[in-house]
Parts: sequence; structure tokens; C-alpha cells
Amino acid sequence: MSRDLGLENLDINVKHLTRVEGHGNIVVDMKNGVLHKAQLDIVEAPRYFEALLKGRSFHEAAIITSRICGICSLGHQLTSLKATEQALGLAVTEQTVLLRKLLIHGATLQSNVLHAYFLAAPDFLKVGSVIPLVATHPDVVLRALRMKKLANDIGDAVGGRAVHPITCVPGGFTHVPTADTLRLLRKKMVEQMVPDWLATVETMKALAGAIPVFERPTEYISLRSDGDYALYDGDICSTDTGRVPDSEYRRMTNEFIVPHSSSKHCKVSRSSYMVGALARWNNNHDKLCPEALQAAAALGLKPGCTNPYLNTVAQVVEAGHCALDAVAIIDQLLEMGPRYEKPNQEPTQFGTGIGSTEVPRGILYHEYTYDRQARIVKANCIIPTGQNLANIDDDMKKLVPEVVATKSKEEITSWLEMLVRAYDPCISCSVHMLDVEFME
Amino acid sequence: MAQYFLEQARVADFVAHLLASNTVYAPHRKGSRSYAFAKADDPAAVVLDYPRTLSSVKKFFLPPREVLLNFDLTLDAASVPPVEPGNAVFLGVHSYDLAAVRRLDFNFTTGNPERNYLARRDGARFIGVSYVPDKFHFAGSVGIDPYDMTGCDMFLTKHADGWIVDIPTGEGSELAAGFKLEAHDEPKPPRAHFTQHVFVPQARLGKVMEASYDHPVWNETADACLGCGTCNLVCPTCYCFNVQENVDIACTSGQRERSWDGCMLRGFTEVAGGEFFREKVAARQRHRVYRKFKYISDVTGQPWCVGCGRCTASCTAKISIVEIVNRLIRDSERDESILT
Amino acid sequence: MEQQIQQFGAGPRELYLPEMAVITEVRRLTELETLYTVELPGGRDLGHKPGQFVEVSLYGIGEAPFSISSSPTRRGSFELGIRRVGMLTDVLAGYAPGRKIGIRGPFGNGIDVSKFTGKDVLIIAGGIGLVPMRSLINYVLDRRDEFGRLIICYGSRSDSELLFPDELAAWEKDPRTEYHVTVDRGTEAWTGRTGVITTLLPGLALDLPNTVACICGPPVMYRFVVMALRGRGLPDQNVYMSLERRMKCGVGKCGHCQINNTYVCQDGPVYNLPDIAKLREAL
Amino acid sequence: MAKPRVAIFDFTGCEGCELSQLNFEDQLLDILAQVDIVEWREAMDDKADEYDIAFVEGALSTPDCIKRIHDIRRRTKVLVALGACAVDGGVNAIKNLHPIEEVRATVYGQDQYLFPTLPALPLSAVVKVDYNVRGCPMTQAEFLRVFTSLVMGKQFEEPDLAVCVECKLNENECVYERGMICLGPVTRAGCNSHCTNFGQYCIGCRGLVSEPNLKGMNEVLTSHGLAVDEAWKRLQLYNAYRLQGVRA
Ligand SMILES: Cc1cc2nc3c(=O)[nH]c(=O)nc-3n(C[C@H](O)[C@H](O)[C@H](O)COP(=O)(O)OP(=O)(O)OC[C@H]3O[C@@H](n4cnc5c(N)ncnc54)[C@H](O)[C@@H]3O)c2cc1C
Ligand code: SF4
Ligand code: SF4
Ligand code: SF4
Repeated sequence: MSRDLGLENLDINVKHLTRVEGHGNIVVDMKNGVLHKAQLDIVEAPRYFEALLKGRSFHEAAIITSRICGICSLGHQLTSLKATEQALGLAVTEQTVLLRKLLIHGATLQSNVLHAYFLAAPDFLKVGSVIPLVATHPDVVLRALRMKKLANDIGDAVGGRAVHPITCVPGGFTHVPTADTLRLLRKKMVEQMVPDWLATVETMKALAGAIPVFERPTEYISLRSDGDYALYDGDICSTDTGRVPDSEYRRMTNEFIVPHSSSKHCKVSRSSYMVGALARWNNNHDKLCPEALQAAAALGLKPGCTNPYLNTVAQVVEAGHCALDAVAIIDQLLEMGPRYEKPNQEPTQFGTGIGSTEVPRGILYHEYTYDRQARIVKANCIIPTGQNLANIDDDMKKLVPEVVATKSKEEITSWLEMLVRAYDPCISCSVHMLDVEFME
Repeated sequence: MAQYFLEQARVADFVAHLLASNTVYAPHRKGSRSYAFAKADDPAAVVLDYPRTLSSVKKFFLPPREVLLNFDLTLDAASVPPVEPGNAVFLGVHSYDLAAVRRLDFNFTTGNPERNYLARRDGARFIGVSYVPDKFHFAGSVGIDPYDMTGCDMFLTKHADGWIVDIPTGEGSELAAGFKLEAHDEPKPPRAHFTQHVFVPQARLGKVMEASYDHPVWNETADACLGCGTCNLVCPTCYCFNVQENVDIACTSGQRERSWDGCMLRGFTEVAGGEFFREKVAARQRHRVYRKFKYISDVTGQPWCVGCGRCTASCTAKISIVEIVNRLIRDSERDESILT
Repeated sequence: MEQQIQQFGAGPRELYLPEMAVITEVRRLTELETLYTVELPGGRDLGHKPGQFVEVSLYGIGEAPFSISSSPTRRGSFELGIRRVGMLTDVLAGYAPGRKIGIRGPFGNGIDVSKFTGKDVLIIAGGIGLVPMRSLINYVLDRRDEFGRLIICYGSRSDSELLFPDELAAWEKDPRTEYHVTVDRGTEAWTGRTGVITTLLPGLALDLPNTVACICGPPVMYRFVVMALRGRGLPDQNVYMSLERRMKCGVGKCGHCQINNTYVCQDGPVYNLPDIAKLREAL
Repeated sequence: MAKPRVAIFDFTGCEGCELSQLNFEDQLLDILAQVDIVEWREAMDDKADEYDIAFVEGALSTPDCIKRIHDIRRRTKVLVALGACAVDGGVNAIKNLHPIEEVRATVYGQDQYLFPTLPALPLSAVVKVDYNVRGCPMTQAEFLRVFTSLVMGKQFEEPDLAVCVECKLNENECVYERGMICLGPVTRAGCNSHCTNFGQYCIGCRGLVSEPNLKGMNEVLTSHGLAVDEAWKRLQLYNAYRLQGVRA
């Protein structure tokens, strides 16, 4: 294709974008210098999960919602369990909370590593996938596999399985790892994960030059808590409007339907907002462990960052925090002495409950209403990628006019693909849960 | 024979004594209300007073999964993995489980003696314990007393304050050597009664089975039976197995592995051409029950069921082998009375 | 049996370890069946009886029982006639001379030929049942004087599926062999008899008490052939048959081949009719 | 011998099965050494015209899916269904139990006509499937068994036993003893009873055995305190497609 800079007309159509989870198309349409369209079309087949949940028992809610997304299956489970437990008045123990936090660290680590190495890194190295890197950068690929494996080991040991974990049930766990298992995990985290993460930071530093420079002032929303770096629990916190409790999540998401997407879009104070690692960084960097902050400094990630491409960098920084905090949690568990506790599954009330957690791609909300047989009558779930879609479109609309004068169509296409990938979108998730009110 | 006494408070000490110079397998708690034999390392975790374990000690001689061959696909060669001799003390075995071991011994020594089984069986010493029959046990009906110590090197009989100890063999004396046991000369407490009974002895049962090949109970049972095979797999005298090839991911080597199988499973009799020789669940139920009370029994004179109650206790569909057998007995007796 | 069995330990022989043998010849018989000539190390004889079988191993694929198709009178190697039906036989179909396979056996009781000495031998083989019967046929042919008449009745689904055409032709010509063949459905080229195998029996002249019959074929065949032979007045004790069941071990342990109270791999695969006539799962 | 050319595709599902493929960290390089991966949208940019083996995840639920699966079947020698959605329709198929217009209206209201949809179908409802890797997510050990079989050129024999079998080999306490119900007795083994090993009940993700006694199973579930409709719902979680038209 000829080099055609300073295009008046631009027509980009990337069908089924690769190296993202789920199906989406990038569509740009500019005629005579006027941008008519710059958006991510969501073409994933709708799955109608809400219809599946209706009438299901509280035992099944987390099992079913887990199947919304294989990548964030743990996040869905924990969010679902929190909603169910609130609705039915099921208290959980300190050990349960610690084990859940440990699981989140494992899942966040594995997702961030997967995204940075397998989905984003090929862009920085200008290859089509991780497979050519096996030959050219074997040590990097092996390191990525080691880190992913170890992150998954947390899921296997605590959750029974990293994808669609088994042991997490309303009111607790069906199985608790032994002290020996935890000690082994700890050893591997300290001796393998942490050094590998430090090496990852170095690799990221070397690739930083390939990250596009692009800024757009954005509203960032994440959970925030007074205690730890909020992943499992917290208030909803916006860079524009501050903290509110998660019971206000509907006001803080505002879903609406757009024709080009089988997933609904969201907005709060502006036409769009961003959730995910970068939003967590902007809101909660003060809660990160010192090692992660050092890594952020080394990578040039600063508070108040407005370059969405740096989401990947924020993920790498966060991975270090997860690894080190996982070690701290394991120490706490070992101190308490892990023991089997019968899950608390005797409802004390039947009503509505809301759960919110930070999954790798941002805040996830579930809300259920239960009848007196502890069966779901009403469900509402809002997924992070859905929340980011409007923001991606807004980024594109600012990016295309900015670069159209200086870049070729291929370069623009590649920047747009990288942009979408930077959000680490989980497209299949985004279409699965939509606001639903069942008619009784 | 001399008897001794072991106070309940010293049981853990006794286990510790055994552990000092032996590998010991004994019942432990498993799950919320079950028990399983496991290698003992904490004497306090050993449970001697238990109704039944999930699997019997069979699993140590005929493991649920076992590699028969290791093969190398690049060389087209196979070798037999070494089988470690058992050489262990099995503590806390009930009399019916030991009777089941004797039946397995028969199966693995007649015809073609099998090295794998026999090597594992080598050096096994048994310390039996008495038990109180629960609602599933019916060992008494197949001639196995809860106090029966056949095959035991030591036997512990439950007493209000502890255990009365018998030491019938020299091996048993060696196990006890160095552990002080008080002599005991009071008689053993009377046996608790069974609540489950098969109404006639094996000698008559053969006849009953003979007459029951087409009994409606097989079809009726099949309506409820899920064909899940659980009853086979928990049975201490079932020994059928399947053989499977596992190939490692690089496709250069692998193992031939056997695992427990069961005649209640649909594929058990499938042959080339998709023909099944016992496709109907009813026929499989009959085969299972006949395997326990007729086929081998006709040859040996012994029931091949030891009355442990596992198959009934574990059946999700609540199918009771005792009820099946008693129904056959009742109906065959009625038929006879009509005839005479 | 309640006696204690004292002898444990590593005494007994390896039951599950195959011996590696070499395929020296491969003869395609029909689209589905192939005849393999197999040689043990050093050309050692297998030492089998007609009617016995071996377990064939392909590592990584599996193991399955196959009847020995050659007569023990033919030395130095043995033959297996194998039909392609599944996992192992599919892979085996791609094997050329020189490939190694694992062999365990011979297993099973086989035919006690001494009981046939001096008698008329009637062979009734359906389809692939000819493979094991061929071992007995060739045994009789090689020691022709020790036996009376040799009558072969062979039935096949169609003439295109007839096995061992050369040998069939030879038997047909051999004056000392009475050979009868029928196919269920013949192709246009077929000039011989059509009909199921039982249609061959009424026409046979049999010296009844002096005749022993040996049957092998698909499961459905047995009941009808037995009925026909009884109809001809042949006493049950003169009838032998080879049965087939799923087998995982071949040595009487795995339980798969059990028919009522008998193990095919131990007490069979060749049975005398009175021994199994009462077994409801047998025929 | 040339390495088999492998392609991986996804339809309607959570992509957890594909993720599980990436989760073979220890074996991934061994796998890559034996095959050429020529197309995999989730992980790479390349596309290919023909393949020896296509692994396909997800159920079919739009007219476009049907077109694509026919296209994939034409281009591949062997087609392997990956995971419960592809094998049995998975949880997606529960929506088939409700009238489709109602489902769409529930979710998208008046905008429902923007998004075409069909009942969720397993791949085998539309094209010939050579092998299944069952489970939700797909059972990794079964994937390896299918994979090694394909590389070695042998058929893969699907297990046709109940999960109870493996549960007993693992000497688990039956979860019915813990007061939970379990679909193990009618669910196809092959997962090494993974869930019950961790104290959770079997949710039936590997689909039913070939001849399940559903009446018997329903009785077991109701006798353990579930209402008939609740019992039937549990059975349908992964078997809604297969049990279409079957009544409790
Ligand atoms: C004594 C004896 C002698 C025999 N002699 C001969 C002979 O001379 N020539 C000959 O061609 N055959 C003979 N057979 C039959 C031969 O052993 C079978 O055809 C054998 O199954 C072929 O193996 P395979 O791996 O190719 O087929 P398989 O792949 O085993 O398939 C055969 C059938 O068994 C079923 N099956 C296999 N494994 C399983 C499983 N794990 N679960 C469920 N179903 C399963 C399949 O569905 C299929 O219907 C003999 C059998 C016996 C018992
Ligand atoms: S355990 Fe019960 S349901 Fe299962 S096969 Fe045995 S009798 Fe049938
Ligand atoms: S827990 Fe489930 S799978 Fe295991 S035995 Fe019980 S019913 Fe079967
Ligand atoms: S136990 Fe049941 S739910 Fe769990 S993996 Fe196996 S089949 Fe699936």
C-alpha cells in the first residue's frame, strides 16, 4: 500500500481484532477531513446471562456468573458471592476474606502478566504474536510462562482451579489449603515471582520507547478503601467527584444502549470514564507497597497520568504489589493456622445485595434480589469493559484527528489496535450482563 | 491364649510405639463424617473406633491406579516399574476387611499369581479391632464375627475403658515387644447385635440364586440404579480393572496404567462392533450380586461378600444388597412352599 | 479356601510385560482384514495350541487379544488375521514388515486336539471366525492321517469379504477336504451358494457319534448353528465353540471377559457346549 | 513427517477454555514443538486457509456463527470441540428454555432487533465433530489426551463413566454426606472428579453419560430435599440442549 500521509479520507475497518478477549471491530470513517466515525464495534454474540440467572438458587449464582468470562471468572465469583452474602445476611470469617484477597492477587497477577507479555508485548516488538518470541526472546517467554504459572498456582491451591475456581462458595470455602501448601506457595513467590517481576520491570523499561505518547484528560473511577490497596472491597472513588459507597453504583455507571455495540455504554460526570489498572493507580498509588512505587518511578508512571497507553505499565507496577502483598497475606494465614470452616449458608434475611470488586480490567458490580426460597428474582451486573467502551471511543475520536496528518493508514490502524489492547478489554464479558429487571 | 489390656489413654502411646519401627497405616477422619486408611504419622490422629472406612485396605495391595508398564516410544521398549514390598503394619482393620483380603489373596494367587499384588501384600501385618455394627453392617450373616481375629497378628477388642489385646502370632509379639501391656483375664464384653441380616447361609443361598435368574427384582432395581459403579468401587472384594495408555505430551514415552473398574459400568462388556454383553442395568445388577453370592461361591463355598455394608451405605440411589438378597430368599421360599 | 496363603513376594512371573516380536510379512486379505506373520526373538516357537490367542501391544496405543491363525505345526513364526475395527487395529493396519509389536501369551485353553483324534472334524466358521479355525484346519491338514473327514463350512457376508482365497481354493481342490461356502449377499460375479451359514448344515452327511464340530463366528451365529446341529442329532458333548469377550489382561484378573461364572481367557475361549449350554450370557 | 497445522477458534463462550490452553505453562513449549499454530485470534495476528486440526471453543448462537463453522469445517481435516459450550451448548443453552423473543426483550428491551440471535447450539448440531474435549472450563488432562492421540494418529476414546467412578478412585467423601446434592452419578467422568476433590458438588459440566438414568437421578435429587423443578434445573445447567423436550 502506498504511503498516504495527510489523508483527507480515512476508512479503517479491523474485523475481529486479534489478541483481545472476545470479538470487536475497529471502525474509522473520515471523509473530506471530517471524522464521521471512530469507534469500537462490539460484535460478540449476546449471551443473555440475566435470563439464565432468573429463578436460580443462591448456590448457583456464582457458578453461573463465573461462566460470563473465563479471564475474570474469579472476579465474577467473588463479586457474586459478596452480593449474595449481603442479600442473604451471610457473614464470612476473617480467614475467608484473607483467602479471597489472596485469590484476587493471584488472578490479577496472572491477568496482568498475560496481558503485558502475550497480548501487548508483541505490539512493542512489532511481531504478530508471542510465538515468534519463543525463538527470538526465549528467556522472556520462559519468564512470562513461569510468572503466569505461579500466579495460577495460587488459584489452583486456594480456588481448586485458576479458571472457574471451585472452592469459593457463599459463606466461605469448601476446601482450605494446608499450611504446607501455603508455605510452598510463599517460597515460590519470594524466590521466583519477585525476581521475575523485577526483571519484567527492566524489560518494560527497555520497551517504553514503543509506547505512543497521547494524553486526554479523563475521569478515572476505581474502588478505594482506608485500609489496603482496594481490590476486594472499598468505596467507589472518582478523580472528578471523590468517594461514595458502592450502594450508589447505578449513579456511578449510568448504562445506556448504543446501536454499534451489543454491550451497553456508561458515563458519569463526563461523556465517558475509565476503569482498570490506570484508574487504580491514579486513585490508590499511595496504598502501593514501596517496591511497586519504586518500579513506577523507574517506568516513569506518575500520579494523575492521562495516557491510556500506560495502562499496561500500571498493570506491571500493580503485579509487583500483588506478588508482595500475597506473601504478606500468606504469612497472616500461616500465623492464624489455616483450618476448614463450614461455609455459612444459613440465610438470615432475603433481600437485595450489592457486590463490587476490582477485577483486572476495573470495577465489577453485581446486584441480586432474592426471594424467600433464596432464588434470584432480579439481577444486575456491570462489567468493567462495558464501562470503558465509551472512553475508548472518546480516545479514538481525539487520537485520529491528531495523528492523521503525520501517519500512514497502517500506522494509525496499529496505534488504534494498540489503544484498544491497552485497555485489555474483555469483550465477551462486556456483553453478557446487562441491566435487567425481571417481570414477576 | 494370654490377653492384655490397653487403656484408652495409652492408645496414642501404643501407636507411637508402633511408629517407632514400622510404617503404619490406620484409619483417620476424612471429610465431615467419614474415615479413611492413611499412613499414620500423628498418633493422636489415628481413630480406632469407627464404623467403616471409605475404601478398605485393598487399596494398599491393589491401588486404585497403578502403572503396569513404562514404555519408550522412540525405542519401542517397555519395562515394569519396581513394586515396593508392603512391609507395613495395618492397624485398626475390621474382621470383614481382613476376610476380604483373604478373598483377594485367593483371586490373585489362583490361576496366574500376580507379582504386583503379591509383592505389595508381602510383609503385611494386621492389627484388628472390633467394631459395633451400624445400620449397614451384616458381616454376621456371612459368617464373619466382629471379634474374629483370623489373619491378625494382634487384635483389639473394645472395652468400656480401653481395649482388650490378643496376640495370636509371633509377629504380633514382636510388634508388642517393648510396650508394656498389663495382663487381662476377664472375659470380653458380649458382642453387639447386628441389625441387618441375610436370612439364610451361603449353602442355601446358592440355590436361591440359582432360582432367581429371572426374578423381577433385577428390573425393579434397575429403575432406580444410576449405573454409576460406586457399589463396585467401594467393595473390598471387587478387583476388576481397566487398562489405559497414557502418553506424555512430547509423545516419546508413556505408561500403561490400570485402574479399578466395575461390572455395573456400561462399557465394561463392550466389544468390537459396539456389542455389549451385559448392556441392561438389570443384567449388570444380577452379575454384581451373583459375583458376591454365587459364581466364586459355587467354587469355594464362601460368600464373596463380607457384609461390610459399603455398597449400600454409598449408593446414592439407596439400593440395598441385603434387601435384594432377602427378597430373593423370601420369594424362592414362597415358591418352594407353593410347590410342597 | 480359607487357608492362609503364606507365599508372597516377588516369586511369580511377569504377567503384564510383553515380549517384543517382529512383523515379517503383511498380507492384505480384504479391505478390512490383514494377515500378519510375526516372529519372536530368535525365531523361537510360540508353543501354542489351535484356538489359543495372544495379547498384542502397541505402546501408546493399547493392547487387544487376537487368535493365532497359524497351526503350531508350522514352525518359526505365527500368524494373526486382524480386522480393522478400532484404536489398535487401525494403527496396526498401517504397519509394514519390520515393525515391532509386543506379544503376551499364548493365553486361553485352546483346543484339546487329542479329543479329536480319529474323529471326523466339522468346522463351522462365520466371517472372521475363520481366522482362529484356520489354525485347527491347518493342524488337521498337516497331520491328516490322525483324523477322519475334514468338513469345512464357511459363511461370509459377501464374496468380496471371503478370507484366504488361495487357501479356500486349495481346500476346494483337496480331495480329502470337504469344503462348503455360502455368502449372505453375493456380488454379480458370485456363482456359489447364497444364504446364511445354517443353510449349509442340513445337506451334510454326518457320521454322528464320530463327528466333532467346532464353531467360531459372530455372536448372533452361535444360537442358530447350535440349534441346527442339535436338529441334525449331533450330541452336545461333540460340539466345541470359541467365544469372544472384551479382555484387558488375558490372565484371569481384570474381570471383563467373565460370562456368568466362567472366564473366557482362562476356561475358554474354546468351550465344550455342555459346559456353557446353561450359561445364559454365553450364547 | 510435517507438523500438523493447528488453528484455534472461538464462538459464543467465556474463552475460559482458550485461557486454559494458555495455562499449560509447563507443556506449552512441548505443544508448540509438535504442531504449527497457524491461526489463533486471541493470541496472534496470523490467518491461514487450511488446517489439519481445528480446535473450536464456544456455542453457535448467531447466523454468522453458522456460516463461520461451516467454513472452518471445510478447511480442516479434524475438528475438535473444546469445552462444554462447544460440546453441549454449555450454560448458554439455558436461554433456549425460554422463548427467544422474551429473552431478547428482557435484555435489550425495545432495542432487541439490533442484535440477531439464535438458540444456542453445540457445534455437532451443525457440523460433524470428530472429538470432544469436555468440561467447563475444558478438562486440561483430556485436552492432552486428545492432543497426544491426534499427534500419534490414533482415535481418542471418550470416557463413558460417571464422575462417581473417579470420585471413588480418589476416595473422596461423597458430598451427599455433607448435605449437598451432586450430579456426579450421571455426569461423564474424565475430569478426575476435580470438583468433588475440592469438597464442591459436581455441577455436571462434562455433560451426561451416554445413557443416564434421568428418572432415577431426579428421584435422588428430590429425595435429598430439592423440589422437582429445582432438581431439574440443576440437571439442565449444562444439559439444557441435550434435554430439550425431555420432561422432569
Ligand atoms: C479371544 C479373542 C480372540 C480374538 N481374535 C481376533 C482375531 O483373530 N482377529 C480379530 O480381528 N479380532 C479378534 N478379536 C477381537 C479383537 O480383540 C477386538 O476387535 C479388539 O477390540 C480390537 O482392538 P481395537 O483397539 O482395534 O478396537 P477398539 O478400539 O478396542 O474398539 C473395539 C470396540 O470396543 C469398544 N471399546 C474399546 N475400548 C473401550 C472403552 N475403553 N470403553 C468403551 N468401549 C470401548 C469400541 O467402542 C469398539 O466398539 C479377538 C477377541 C478375543 C477376546
Ligand atoms: S452404587 Fe447404586 S446407583 Fe450406583 S451402580 Fe451401584 S447400585 Fe447402581
Ligand atoms: S461426590 Fe458426587 S461424584 Fe462423588 S461419589 Fe458422591 S455423587 Fe458421585
Ligand atoms: S466434577 Fe463435575 S463440574 Fe467438576 S469438573 Fe468434573 S464434571 Fe465438571
